[in-house]
Amino acid sequence: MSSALLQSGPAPRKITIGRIGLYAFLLSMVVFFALPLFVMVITSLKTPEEIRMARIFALPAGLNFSAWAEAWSGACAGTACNGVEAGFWNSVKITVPAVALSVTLGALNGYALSFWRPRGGKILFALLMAGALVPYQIFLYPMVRVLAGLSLYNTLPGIVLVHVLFGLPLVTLLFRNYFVTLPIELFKAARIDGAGFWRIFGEIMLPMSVPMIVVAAMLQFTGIWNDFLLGLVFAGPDNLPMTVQLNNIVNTTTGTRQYNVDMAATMLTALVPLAIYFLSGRWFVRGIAAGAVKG
Amino acid sequence: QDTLKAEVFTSWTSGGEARAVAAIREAFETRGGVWETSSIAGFENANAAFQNRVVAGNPPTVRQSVLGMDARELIEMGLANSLQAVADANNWRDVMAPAIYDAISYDGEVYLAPVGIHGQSWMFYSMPVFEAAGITEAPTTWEAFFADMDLLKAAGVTPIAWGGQAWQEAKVFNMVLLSQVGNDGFMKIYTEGDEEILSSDAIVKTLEIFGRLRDYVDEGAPGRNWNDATNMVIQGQAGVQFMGDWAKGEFFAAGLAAGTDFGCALSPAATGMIFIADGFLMMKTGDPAQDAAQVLMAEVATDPAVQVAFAQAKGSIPVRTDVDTAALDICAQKAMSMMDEGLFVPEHAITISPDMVGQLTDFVGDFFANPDADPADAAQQFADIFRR
Amino acid sequence: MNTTSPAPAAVSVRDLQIRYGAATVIDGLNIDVAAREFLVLLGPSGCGKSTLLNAIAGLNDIAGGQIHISGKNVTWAEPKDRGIGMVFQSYALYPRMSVEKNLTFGLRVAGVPKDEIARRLAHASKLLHLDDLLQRKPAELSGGQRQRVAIGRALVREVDVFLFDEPLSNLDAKLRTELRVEIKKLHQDLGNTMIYVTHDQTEAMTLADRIAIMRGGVIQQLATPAEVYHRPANLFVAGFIGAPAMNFIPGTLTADGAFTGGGVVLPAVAAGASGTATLGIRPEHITPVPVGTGALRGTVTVVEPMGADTVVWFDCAGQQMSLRVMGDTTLTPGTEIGAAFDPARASLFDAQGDRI
Amino acid sequence: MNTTSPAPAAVSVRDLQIRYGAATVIDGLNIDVAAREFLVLLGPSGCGKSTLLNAIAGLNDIAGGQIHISGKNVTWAEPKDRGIGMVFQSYALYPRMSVEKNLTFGLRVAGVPKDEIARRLAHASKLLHLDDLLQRKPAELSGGQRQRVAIGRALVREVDVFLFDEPLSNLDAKLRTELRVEIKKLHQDLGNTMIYVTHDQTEAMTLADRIAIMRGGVIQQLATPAEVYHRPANLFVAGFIGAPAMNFIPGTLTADGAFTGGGVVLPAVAAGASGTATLGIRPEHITPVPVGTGALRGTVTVVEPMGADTVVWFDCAGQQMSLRVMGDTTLTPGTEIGAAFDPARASLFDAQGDRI
Amino acid sequence: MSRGKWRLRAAQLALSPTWLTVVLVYLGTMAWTVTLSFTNSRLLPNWDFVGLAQYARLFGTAKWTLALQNLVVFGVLYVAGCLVLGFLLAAALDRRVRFESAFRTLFLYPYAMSFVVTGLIWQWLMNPTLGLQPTVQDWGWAGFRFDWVTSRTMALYAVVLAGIWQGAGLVMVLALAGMRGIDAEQWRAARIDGIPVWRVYLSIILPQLGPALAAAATLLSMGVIKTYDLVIALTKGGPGSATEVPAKFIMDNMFQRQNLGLATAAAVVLLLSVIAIVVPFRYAAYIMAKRRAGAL
Ligand SMILES: Nc1ncnc2c1ncn2[C@@H]1O[C@H](COP(=O)(O)OP(=O)(O)OP(=O)(O)O)[C@@H](O)[C@H]1O
Ligand SMILES: Nc1ncnc2c1ncn2[C@@H]1O[C@H](COP(=O)(O)OP(=O)(O)OP(=O)(O)O)[C@@H](O)[C@H]1O
Ligand SMILES: [Mg+2]
Ligand SMILES: [Mg+2]
Repeated sequence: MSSALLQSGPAPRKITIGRIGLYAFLLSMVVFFALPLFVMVITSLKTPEEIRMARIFALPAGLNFSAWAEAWSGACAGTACNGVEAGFWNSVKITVPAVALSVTLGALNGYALSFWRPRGGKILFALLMAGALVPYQIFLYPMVRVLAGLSLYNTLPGIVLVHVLFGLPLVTLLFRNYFVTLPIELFKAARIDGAGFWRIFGEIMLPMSVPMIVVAAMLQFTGIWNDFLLGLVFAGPDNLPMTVQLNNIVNTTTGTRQYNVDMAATMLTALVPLAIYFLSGRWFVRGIAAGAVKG
Repeated sequence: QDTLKAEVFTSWTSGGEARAVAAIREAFETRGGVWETSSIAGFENANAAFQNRVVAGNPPTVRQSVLGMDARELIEMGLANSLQAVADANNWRDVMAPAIYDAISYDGEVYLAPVGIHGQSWMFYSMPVFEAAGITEAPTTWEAFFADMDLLKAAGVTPIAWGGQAWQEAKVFNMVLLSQVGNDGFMKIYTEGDEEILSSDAIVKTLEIFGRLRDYVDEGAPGRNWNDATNMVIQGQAGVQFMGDWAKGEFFAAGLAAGTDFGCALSPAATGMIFIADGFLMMKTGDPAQDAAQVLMAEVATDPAVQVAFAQAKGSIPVRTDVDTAALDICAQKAMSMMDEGLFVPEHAITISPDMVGQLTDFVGDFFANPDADPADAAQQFADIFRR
Repeated sequence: MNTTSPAPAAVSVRDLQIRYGAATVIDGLNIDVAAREFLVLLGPSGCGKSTLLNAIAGLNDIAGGQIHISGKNVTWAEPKDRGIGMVFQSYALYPRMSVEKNLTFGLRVAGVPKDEIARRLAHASKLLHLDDLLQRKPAELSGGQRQRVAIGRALVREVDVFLFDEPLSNLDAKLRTELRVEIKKLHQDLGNTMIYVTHDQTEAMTLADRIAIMRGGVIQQLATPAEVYHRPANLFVAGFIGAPAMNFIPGTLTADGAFTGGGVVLPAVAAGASGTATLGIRPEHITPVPVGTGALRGTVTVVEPMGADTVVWFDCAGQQMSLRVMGDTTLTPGTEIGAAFDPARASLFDAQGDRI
Repeated sequence: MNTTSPAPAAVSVRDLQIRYGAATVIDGLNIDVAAREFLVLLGPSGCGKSTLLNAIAGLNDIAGGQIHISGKNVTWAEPKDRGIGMVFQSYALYPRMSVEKNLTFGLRVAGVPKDEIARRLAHASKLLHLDDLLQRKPAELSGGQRQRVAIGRALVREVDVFLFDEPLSNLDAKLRTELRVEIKKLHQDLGNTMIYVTHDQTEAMTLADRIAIMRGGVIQQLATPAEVYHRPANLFVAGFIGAPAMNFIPGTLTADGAFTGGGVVLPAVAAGASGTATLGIRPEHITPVPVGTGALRGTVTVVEPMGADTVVWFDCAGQQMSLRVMGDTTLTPGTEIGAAFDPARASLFDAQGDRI
Repeated sequence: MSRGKWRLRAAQLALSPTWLTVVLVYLGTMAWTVTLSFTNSRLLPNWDFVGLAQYARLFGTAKWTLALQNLVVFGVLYVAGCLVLGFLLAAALDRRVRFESAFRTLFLYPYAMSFVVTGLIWQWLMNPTLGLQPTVQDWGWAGFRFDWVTSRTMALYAVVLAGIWQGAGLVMVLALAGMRGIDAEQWRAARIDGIPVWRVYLSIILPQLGPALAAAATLLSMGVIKTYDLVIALTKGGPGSATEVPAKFIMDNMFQRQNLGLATAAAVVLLLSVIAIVVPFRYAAYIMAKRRAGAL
């Protein structure tokens, strides 16, 4: 009986102008952000002839993965034609321990600074933050001297150490800011339970900081994986990371520039961090929301 | 017994360069050496890696180095091994042009093993493109050159394949400069900073001509690599390229023949050939095995047969005057004959410090990038580099 | 050294001084807590209750003074060695450990034998009805359950002194009332010494053997709940305890000890004192009477029926006063009323605010 | 059309249906709020109070039904066009704006003339004593001051209906008591319609003209505070209202209408009903008497002195019961007592929990 | 009675590697750098002191002043651009859009790319003979121009654009986290007040994101000072010196031009400018935090 009666006033419209504008904005942003990736992918799949036609948005005629294969194991830099494969494994060997170590050390720093407040902690933190603002270039010579003195120059442990040292400020910042948001009572309760410095860290604080570990590890991973300068200077000829080899391939050309191989090599180099962001972006966002980066 | 192992640090990574190095490598290995390549693309990157290794006390055995001022400080600091004994034993003083022998000697002692000389005042051009535009032969004056370029423009091709990096532009600038001040003037500027020439009209004229080149350059030029520019000529997209003879390597690699597919002419109004030369610097490693390898390397690199093979691959000319030039291409032969006539002038990198080289490069790069730059003002800036 | 005969006192604090940076939060505080006593520290926010409790637990560095627990000087001892258990406002459960792990963490750290741990766990979980919850994570518990786990964590330590820092203030009113009774029963069962911080006066009144009322780091009164309620040591205590608050009537004391103020005249209440003074009367000690009778008169402004009783607010010479009657009332806003009170149950404070 | 004569009702909700995703939180709720009435929505957490309030405010999409405010159908109207003001639990002040900006932001956006804004601002800040605070940021205010600003923001809208969502629950007990009285006076002064959500029964009892007690999205009883307290409609309402809670004695009704249970026998209380039943007695309606006298007997377990009165918990046939006496008591835990009550003030509920 | 100290020994122990790093690597390096800047070191460090000559020369070098100017322009535009775009993206995603996580991932992924890759790809897209320009012109829009990398006036903005592309996603994530942390009741209050959505973001949400945006700005600024890879890959500092930046200037003089003294002087000046900007900023934040804490 009451349909006429109940029907009163305009029902809210679901699709408004604002909504359309919103999606229009988002879609245009999708184009802006995705375009470079799209171009890289399609170019890497083209044949040199297709590339010469200078239509960067044209889709490749077929799925031609030969450029990828060549970039992986055949592309030449100088007399060596080994692609980026060796660099890939070097990068893995550098990045994995460097990330693990720097995150551990950074977490430890953040924990010690926020809960234990040892003497000089504030100064240490301030100096660490100041260090983060210095251009890397000026560290090179002295660091080289120090590492050479330790017989670590041009070795795998050496380059790992360098990354750990330069990663410390950011990771420490992340963890300190996270730990200060945790209730101090937790720490007090553990003290009453008789747990000491390491025990509280290992059994209570670390398990609680998983979101932050994810954020720190992702930031460090991309930072270290993408590094060029430190790898170039400290890694030594046997451990050159992927980025250096990418540079060698992209910046040397024989005759016609092989854009498809360049792009494939570029993609290969970016693949691991990209995969990490595509697969665990959600965790990254969650970790940030859990308080990683504040003031 | 220790192997004769040498780690060779070069920034030669492109096709022709790589093949040239391979020629030395082959001979070195045949004679019992063990060759290990460390190559980093790009001068800045290679330098950064190399210098840091020196600082760390862990230098490579052999360092590719430009003859002249580039290696001076390393030698003065006692970081390099002398090659005087090798030079004496192999009689370098007699088999090499005096200009070269001077350039490898520092305070009377030989330190560098020269491996190749590059003539730099070349103008490479695409013969089919010239033909299509109705140009019959390479221009020898700037006026003729600009007239030809207008023809190319009208024909719808990019007149000049321009590598828009400052170091390349500096080389073109030198070609124009040489045409305006002559060989002696050029030497006076770059060795003594001769005030009279620096303040003469010739410099302004040089800059005017150099500035006019901007009109014949495509908009993709800034930042372009030299080999990409060469490729434009190879592909017939552009008419000419001013570049050192290493560009020949690209032409050859593309299967083009000198004199039929592409021409190598001296840059317009050139009075001589500007050259630059590469050599091997033998770093002090403190390791006797590597010292021995260095001696072997010096001998191999200057070996006549290797010299020819190297020059062929790289497009350069041999450092020795006593080699058989028959195997070389016509461009190289043309250059060799100029060398014999004493028309070779060393490039600025051989005679002025890297610091000044940098300033010159900046100057040229800025001038070319700015169409509004006033040649008269710019001439002042140019002179200022030498007045410091 | 002269004052250290702490045998009867379970916790004894001597001349305690605590500073945060430059600010001295507690300056020379003394308190003795008898064995088996339930002492409540009550006071407004920021008065230093937690600071004092943390000092007793050994979680704060102290600037001076000494702390004895069960006869031992523990001034510099580690928290775990003081023989205390502590329960925090935020529960402070270890979020990644199950309830069982939470309860036994301290014991495992201390290397207590397995069967002993099992025994204590069983005891605590039985006492606190945690048996079904042992495998849960704290996030899977309700507020009240979390609070019980927190208490359990102190319980398994089998210590003599329990410290509570506002353990109920994160819970809703109903649960608070329930758990309050539980804690009281726990104390009756265990017979430990308990020091309990709160700013909720109902909790303080109902739980305490003695209440220490603090303000600005200083103990204002240390006495039984009844004493604190009926004979507040000063104006602060009088106003702080009781809801609605005690009614204050400003006035003066004449030389003969009579109080005059707000239309009230009380003869000879305070011999010897003189000057300004304040008379304090609790709402339940005021009775509404017909206008004209009674010492006070005023206009009803707000009537708050509470079910069991009713609070009537009235305006008395420009001052809001409240009175409390059992059950309902027929008074309505706007009514003129008189109000009578028993002077014997009133409190009188001098110009400094101290009880006369 | 038959039900829509909303002239007397300020707010009228018809057949309201609200869903969150698949879950129907409110299903066919009806309520009318008279003009100038102070209606309190009371209920446990999650019962749908905020949901209902938000629906009235237009902040929730509704799945069915209608809402009328001041005679207009506003079912689909924007919140700002409904003639309502709202005060939130978290205050929801705009943190980076001064108090003045907070109060006037809505008016400025709506383009109200400057002098009109100034007038309303002056009025609200005078009424709420905010004059000295106008230039402060919310962070620089105390909890009570923030709450006043939040009320002020609703006030400047000069609307007929005020909605409050637990406006006091973030404040401490003392402040809560104070502001409660302020809100009551504000209502008396302004004479608007107010709908007030709380889960604090004291607030509900003291503020409301009528209380709507909700549970699971359904209104259990809608009546005056006295009615709700003394004649609860069902067991849920009875247990929910009153602290300590009403004592329940389970038992049976015999065919002749007599109640037996827990040692209590009440003849002829409920004619016609039979089966299991529950007797409910409020603590203040139980008096301790010498053992052997009175309908009940038990052992005292906990004594909670509250100052003005004392709650005594006693164990009666295995069941915890409470009684309340004025002032102090001499009873101590362990004492055997008898307990008497007035059957006329007790409530009786049938097997379904409904009042008989 | 040295209590308290031993209790912290473990903490000090845990921090000792960091202390070592800070003292040896950071402070040591800075001292070394400052010292070298007073020498006439060329290719390799030497200890031939020349006073302030390198500084005098530095400020007589047009390229250095240009590099500093470029850094300021780039830094301001890049950070501001990232903040604005990131905030807009966050606000858009905050509006309960469909496929939110897909959008979010897409906007964030460039952050996983190195500056080298970012530079390479944008160099290509903005190249007037290879990239977007000829393609769009082919589509019939003959007047279309997108030649920023090769234009002397626009090249710096090309660097900014590529930088924003890379960094906006991070700001978005931070801002979005901040927005999600804002009390939902504020939104309700604003709706009752009748505030339009855009106005709520502008006047109410944005001011509250201060800390999140400040954190983002800090992270981005750390990158700005070190900007090198991006410029090298994108423009190599050109055309001319149009995109010269301090880090490249330092790098060139250190490794290319055998001018270590000048390079270290430049590094010191850069460091001092950073300190001159950061310290007052931090100090102000500190004072404000103090004041806020004190006011309550
Ligand atoms: N870590 C600290 N640093 C500096 N001052 C502090 C610190 N902790 C507490 N204070 C100050 O010491 C005083 C006492 O604080 P305390 O926490 O003991 O108060 P409280 O009585 O427990 O209050 P609440 O009821 O709010 O918990 C307060 O003025 C507080 O501001
Ligand atoms: N946005 C939402 N999405 C899904 N379910 C919701 C949402 N908001 C509330 N609910 C559910 O609706 C029911 C009623 O919630 P509501 O917030 O109205 O309760 P309440 O009575 O206000 O409780 P409280 O006293 O805790 O504020 C609850 O079961 C809750 O879980
Ligand atoms: Mg406290
Ligand atoms: Mg609610």
